[in-house]
Amino acid sequence: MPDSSTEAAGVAPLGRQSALSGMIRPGDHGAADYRGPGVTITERHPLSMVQIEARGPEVAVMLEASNAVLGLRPPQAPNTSVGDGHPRILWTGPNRWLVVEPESRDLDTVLQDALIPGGAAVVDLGHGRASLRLSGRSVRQILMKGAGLDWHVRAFTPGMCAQTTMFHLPALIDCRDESTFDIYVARGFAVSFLESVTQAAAEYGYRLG
Amino acid sequence: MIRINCPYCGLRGHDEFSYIGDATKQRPASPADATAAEWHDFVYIRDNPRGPHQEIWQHIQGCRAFVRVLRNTLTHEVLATGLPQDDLLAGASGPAKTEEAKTGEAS
Amino acid sequence: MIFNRRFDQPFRLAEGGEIDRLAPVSFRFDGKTYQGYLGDTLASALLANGVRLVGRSFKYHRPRGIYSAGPEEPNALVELRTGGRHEPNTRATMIELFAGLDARSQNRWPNLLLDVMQLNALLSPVFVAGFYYKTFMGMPGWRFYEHFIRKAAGMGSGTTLSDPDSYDKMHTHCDVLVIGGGPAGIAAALAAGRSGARVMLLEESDALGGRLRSERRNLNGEPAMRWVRGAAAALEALDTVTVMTRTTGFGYYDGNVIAAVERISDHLATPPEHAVRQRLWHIRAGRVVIAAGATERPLVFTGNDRPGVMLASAARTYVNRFAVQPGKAAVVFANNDDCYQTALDLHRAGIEVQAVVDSRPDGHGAAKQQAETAGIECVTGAAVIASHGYLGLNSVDIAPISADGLTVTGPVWQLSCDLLAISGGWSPNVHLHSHAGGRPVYDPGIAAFIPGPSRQAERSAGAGAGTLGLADCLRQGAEVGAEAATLLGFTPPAIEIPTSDEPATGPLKALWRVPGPGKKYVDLQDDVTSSDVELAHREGYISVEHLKRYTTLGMGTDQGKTSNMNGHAIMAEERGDSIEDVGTTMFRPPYNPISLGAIAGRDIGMHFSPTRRSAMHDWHAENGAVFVEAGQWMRPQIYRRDGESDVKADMDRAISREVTETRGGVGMVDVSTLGKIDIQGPDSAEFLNRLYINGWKTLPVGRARYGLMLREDGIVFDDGTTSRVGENRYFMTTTTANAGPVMSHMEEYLQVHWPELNVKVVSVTEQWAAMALAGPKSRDVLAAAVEGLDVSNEALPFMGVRETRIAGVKARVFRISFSGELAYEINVPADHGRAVWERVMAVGAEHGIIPYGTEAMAIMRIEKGHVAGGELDGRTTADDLGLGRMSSSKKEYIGRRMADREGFLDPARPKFVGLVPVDGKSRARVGSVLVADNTMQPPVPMLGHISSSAYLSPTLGHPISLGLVEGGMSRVGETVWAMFPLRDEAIEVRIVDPVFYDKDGERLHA
Amino acid sequence: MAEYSAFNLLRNAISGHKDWRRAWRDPEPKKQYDVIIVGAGGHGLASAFYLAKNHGIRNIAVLEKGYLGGGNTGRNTTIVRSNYMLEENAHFYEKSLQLWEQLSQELNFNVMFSQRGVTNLAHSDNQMDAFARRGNTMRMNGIDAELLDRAQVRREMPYLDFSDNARFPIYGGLKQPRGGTARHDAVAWGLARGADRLGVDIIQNCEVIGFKQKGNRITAVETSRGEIGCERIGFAVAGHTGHLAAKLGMKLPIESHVLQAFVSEPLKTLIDTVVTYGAGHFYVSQSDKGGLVFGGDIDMYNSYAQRGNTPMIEHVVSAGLAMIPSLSRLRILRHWGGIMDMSMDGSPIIGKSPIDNLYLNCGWCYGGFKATPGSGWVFAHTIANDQPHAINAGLTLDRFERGRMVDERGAGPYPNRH
Repeated sequence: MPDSSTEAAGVAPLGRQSALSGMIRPGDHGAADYRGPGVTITERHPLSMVQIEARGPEVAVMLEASNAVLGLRPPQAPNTSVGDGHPRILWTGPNRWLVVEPESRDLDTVLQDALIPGGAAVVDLGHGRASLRLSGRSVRQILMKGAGLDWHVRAFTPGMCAQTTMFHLPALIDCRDESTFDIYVARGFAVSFLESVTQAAAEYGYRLG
Repeated sequence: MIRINCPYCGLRGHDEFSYIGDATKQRPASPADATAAEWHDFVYIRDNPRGPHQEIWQHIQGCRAFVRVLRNTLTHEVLATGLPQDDLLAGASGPAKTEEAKTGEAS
Repeated sequence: MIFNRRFDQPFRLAEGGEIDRLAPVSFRFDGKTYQGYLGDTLASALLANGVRLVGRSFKYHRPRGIYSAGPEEPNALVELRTGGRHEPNTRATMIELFAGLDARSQNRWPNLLLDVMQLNALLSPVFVAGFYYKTFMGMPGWRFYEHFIRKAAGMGSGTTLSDPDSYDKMHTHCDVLVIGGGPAGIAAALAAGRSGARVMLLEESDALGGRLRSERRNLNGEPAMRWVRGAAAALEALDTVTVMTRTTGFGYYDGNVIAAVERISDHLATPPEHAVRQRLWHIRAGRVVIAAGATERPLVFTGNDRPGVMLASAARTYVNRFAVQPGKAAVVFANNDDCYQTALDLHRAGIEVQAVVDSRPDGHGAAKQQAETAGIECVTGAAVIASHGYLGLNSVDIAPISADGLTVTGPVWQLSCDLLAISGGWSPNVHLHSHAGGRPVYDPGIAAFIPGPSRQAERSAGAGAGTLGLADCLRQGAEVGAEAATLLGFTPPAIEIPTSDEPATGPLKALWRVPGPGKKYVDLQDDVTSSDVELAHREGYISVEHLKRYTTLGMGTDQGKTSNMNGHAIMAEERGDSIEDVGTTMFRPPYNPISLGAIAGRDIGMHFSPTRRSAMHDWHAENGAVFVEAGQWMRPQIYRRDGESDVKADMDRAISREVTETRGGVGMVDVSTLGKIDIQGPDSAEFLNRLYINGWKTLPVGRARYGLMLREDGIVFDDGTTSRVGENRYFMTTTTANAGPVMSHMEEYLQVHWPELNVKVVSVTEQWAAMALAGPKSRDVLAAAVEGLDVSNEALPFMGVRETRIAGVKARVFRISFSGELAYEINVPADHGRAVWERVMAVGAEHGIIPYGTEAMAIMRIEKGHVAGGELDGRTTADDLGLGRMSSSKKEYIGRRMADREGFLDPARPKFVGLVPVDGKSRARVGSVLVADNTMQPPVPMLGHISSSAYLSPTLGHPISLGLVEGGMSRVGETVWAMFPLRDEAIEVRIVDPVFYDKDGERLHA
Repeated sequence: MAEYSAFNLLRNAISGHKDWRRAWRDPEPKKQYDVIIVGAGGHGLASAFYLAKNHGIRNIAVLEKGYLGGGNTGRNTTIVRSNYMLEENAHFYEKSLQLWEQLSQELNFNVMFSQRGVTNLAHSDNQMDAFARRGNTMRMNGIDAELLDRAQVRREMPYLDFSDNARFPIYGGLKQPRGGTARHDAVAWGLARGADRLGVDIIQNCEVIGFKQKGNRITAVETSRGEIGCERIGFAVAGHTGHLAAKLGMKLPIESHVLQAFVSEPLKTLIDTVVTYGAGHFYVSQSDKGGLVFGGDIDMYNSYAQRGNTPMIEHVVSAGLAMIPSLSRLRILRHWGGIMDMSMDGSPIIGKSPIDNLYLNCGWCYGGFKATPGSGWVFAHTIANDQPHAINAGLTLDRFERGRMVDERGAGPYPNRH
């Protein structure tokens, strides 16, 4: 919430500028066939992303507190994710999760207030990562080009997420439905990553926007 | 590609990991009391066997966990994995077994 | 038929074959235009046109023709395509014909017919194995002779043009991977595929079928290819099965990972738009069925290399699959039953078969009978002992040989022929099994090595396992495919095995060397003869590895596919040992040569390594920044103003301007690339205390401290400031270069060595955009930018940390300084980075704010005497850098106990100092070596070196340097010489205090 | 035995090469030797050769578990150079380079030592500075070095990527003109023949199984061909030193890692020098047969497997194409791995051991091939005199205890960073 001094100085609060601003050229590119582009690439922005982590006895406390404040319990199984996106919670490491939602509130503060008393660590990563959503019939081919996990429709199903290298960058990949994936990469690499994804997608045709 | 069973993430290619080294080296628990020879041993001396070797890898591109790996250095076969404090030769292994890891490479 | 231009192709049969006669294709070879059909290979099309001479051998430049019909081809190598797509050493037998194909012969001058280098052949008595080891030792030295030898060596030529095509990579997983789409592979894929397992079947050529494409065989009473097409359709119908043609599984690596190359566009003139040329596949398989087939061996006799001599299986391929006569009059020579089938197929194709020469004392069974019934003359107990012809075969000498194959036992007779089809038996392709760690074992029954016990989850089937009969191949393929699925927990249904009409065959009898004088080629490409093998034996190079290396046996582009077995067997005969005892060389990947482009995929050019951009990147670009790479980050080095170019004088002017205007007013630099780590938990202070050499327990909230960390061996690792931002929360910064390593270092100690510490760490480098505001007017600018924060010296003292807002954005302000000026670092969430940067620039405009780059930043830190990359070179200690006083003796920290070793305490260790030219103007370059005397001759004792230099300190008006010198600060005032012999420079420099600027820190604290 | 010469080659050509004799004998092991060298690779053979030639010790056996030259001698990328910065390395490698310059004549065996120059490319100002320091230090030590700017590199190697598409632009390079390549197998064979001619017994297919010790001395070696007595013993087994040392209860500051090497199909001469990429791990030269011989970094984990894995293969090839894009359509013919004994500071260990009559020659990391003659020369000196020569005095086993590491890269006790 902008404080009054800003208003007084006549300065509008600054909006967020994504790492990919100006880089997404809306339209169809590459070799799409009569079915249209094989994949649609959109940027998800602005997002709130907050990492929560606890140790030992703090964990149970944190899970309860998360449930209370988010209405959602962080998933116990490694490499799984829960939630419809408002928020979605992704497992990112032992006793560590990433809470993600479209920016609408100060999620960092909400979680700090709720979880820090129980000993958890809460870290705002909302600006540290860029996120692309890839969807379409060729999306798994693009994952196969970039990363070595088993992307078969039988093997990597909705509700699974994984951290791996994709096009030589660390990436967090979240399967939303059979042909939709959210991918998170470090903000600074976003442009390089988008270039790699679009190159890989060119043979199937891709839609940006 | 060596495929390493991360106790959390399941079977992953070794290119997701960073190799740390000999897992049998214990850092002196009481640094001031350790002799120069003990420090030398910890920092410089390696077991380096031809055959099963306990070593530490970090799943640096994944969950960032440090993983103890028992691997045959002659064949590159991974014989067991666990948490850093596990003694894999004793047959003990980490609490988080691979069964709960659903997203590994293995289908 | 209007399309049938048969008469342009004098050796093309009127009917049959898999070629598309409705699709004639014209192509060029050595500048001449020919015609073939879609479905041809370059080799079959050349043969159809009667072109027999296609290449020259490596050493003697012997005329060579087409020898095989597959990847084992040693002779018919051409340069394919032109310009950036130029590709040497391409096997004509593997090139699918396309319209406009342009190929040239290679390793000849001036042309194929008249190669002057064939004079080498006259000197062949000298050019035996290893001749160069025995000579060229004297003056004028090897480098002189080498020049001429290298001119003659090599095969095709490379290009210096860039490849216009692109490449790609894919990773996939499957349960059962079947490599090889011949009868065994098809059966295996069907058996495994019907179990529901995820199956992949790789086939190197353009279609399934393997040898069945080349043989006149029936399955279930119908032409075998009908069964193949049915099986292909059945596989296609299974949605868990993927069949990939034009795909070679070339390497079997750890973890049951198979690497394969898919040739997507090589059969086309150029790849279609957006398509790639080749794709590298990484296939992680549950189990692998290797059904890679076998390679036919030649026979080793005098003159066995002439154009017209061809593997019998290849001759059958040409007549059956391509409808091409590889000759008009043929002799067939073999040590096994293959010769009769070959003779029959050639006969049916209208080729006059002069004789079948079977080296076995008596021929065997049904096959021979069939041949004789067809009126073909069959001679047993005899051998072809020589061939004749200049640029191609025109006759052969035949003689009876003894039962042991060692001597000629009767009169020689000659037969005219232009085709000699030979077979020495079949060698299973055990390469992949061997890559997987398997050790092939010798099977005397087929006189070849077959796969041994498996070391990974693989099993061979079919000819690749040494199973040579068609019915057996099909049965074994199905069995091994079913077994693979079963082992993975699937339940494969039984599949129907078709019945074959293949006649029973008798055993072969090994014949490794045919008797008779003259050159008998074992390795055709490298011109290794049987006498070279004998010489290697005589000289003691008797292990197969010595033999290979001494004679170059098997070292050609065909990787010894047709030569290794014969060469090793001849060595065994020479040694009097069994073939098992002699063994075979290791098969190393790749199975076939693979393009570098496919292996690199898209990771070339700008994509060799990804780049990283800060949130302010675009602003920098729009404002004249010249970028420089720093650990993948693109950082502004300087900002050019209108009219400035990147010539050195302009760059120097810009650097000086940025320093002067910052020191005189205010400047801002993007420091987003510094590593940033968020540290939380009750044990955070204890953890920092162990990480850094200085103490952390007393640091209050809202304060920053400079810290230095060591490696466990006592050498300086990294430095940076860490701030206490909460009761149990700290914010660490690292150098740009060590951001990743420091993070891993901390995680390692927390997870491996000190799991008892309750500390959570996370990298927040990317979360925060960071900018350093420096200069005497920086406070004024900051005051104008922040909202509701008192930035006075009292309220925000040096090393103070505050949270505030800038234009409504949450920001952290650190009063720290790298430049030596009054300075602040502002961190804001990265998506606000550019806007906040712009805001600060806007409010700073009235104070004359400028952006500055890494060059100006470096000069200011040198003026201030801060250590950085040049000093933190992984060999220096805290003491060396004058930072030893930071270390706390009251606690234990990483590296402490290794830092008191004798070598660390040696007074001769070079230590950190400043240096200025005695003449006040000479520039002592970085990398200069410091010595006491500039007149000594090498080896000169060295005192140290210059680690950083400002070639002109704009602040001091003369060059300054930092360095390490023996004696360190105890030598202040002395002069030494900065030597730069690489540029013939010697500059006398005076040792001074490394802090050139504001020694008392008045500006920092102002 | 016939001298190797052009004249003898011609004479033998006339007689069908029937008169050439074995290049080295195949002797039965004797009961006792003055010196046993374990390992008939380049280093072991060179040690025996110089022990016999320089120190007059002739009763020497070189024991080899397989065939001679079958380890790293036959698995490297054949590069020879002496462009080292640190005192302890510089003089040693320079001595080695000087021995290379006369090796073919000394052995009467052409090892095809080709001084075509070795250039390391630099891709940043910092790298240029580091090269300047190295080059200046070399020059002050009397070793040849030249600092090339971008234009000079371009003149010498126009096939490198000087385009705007280069991810890491070339700033310049450090060249050692006297560096180059040699025919690796020939080095082993020439040394074997040379040592054999001085009476050294080279015993192949003779695996060391254990040791007999008396007090702090080794009295005999137990081998697959029986027990063999010795006065002094030297190990020159590269990646397998730790394995042998373990039989004596010794542990070493060494990790064994696999380093891959690659060769392309043969081509007409394209690259007439040795060049290394400074922004990724890649180095390349062209063999006299025409194959591009190239390599990169180790595979990063302990290994004795003599074979490597795909991630490093792809990295090396990508780096190669980043440096020379026109190689894209060339084909790789073979790749293989050698076992590097990576020491804790990246420099070799050559000198005495804690056991009185045992000498160690190990820890060569990537540097073993070029060190071959120098290593043999100083190891022979060390064994003969029971003390190191001045030029290997800094390369001792105890330097880690003393805090006198010889760390050219400044990477610390992490072998996969050297």
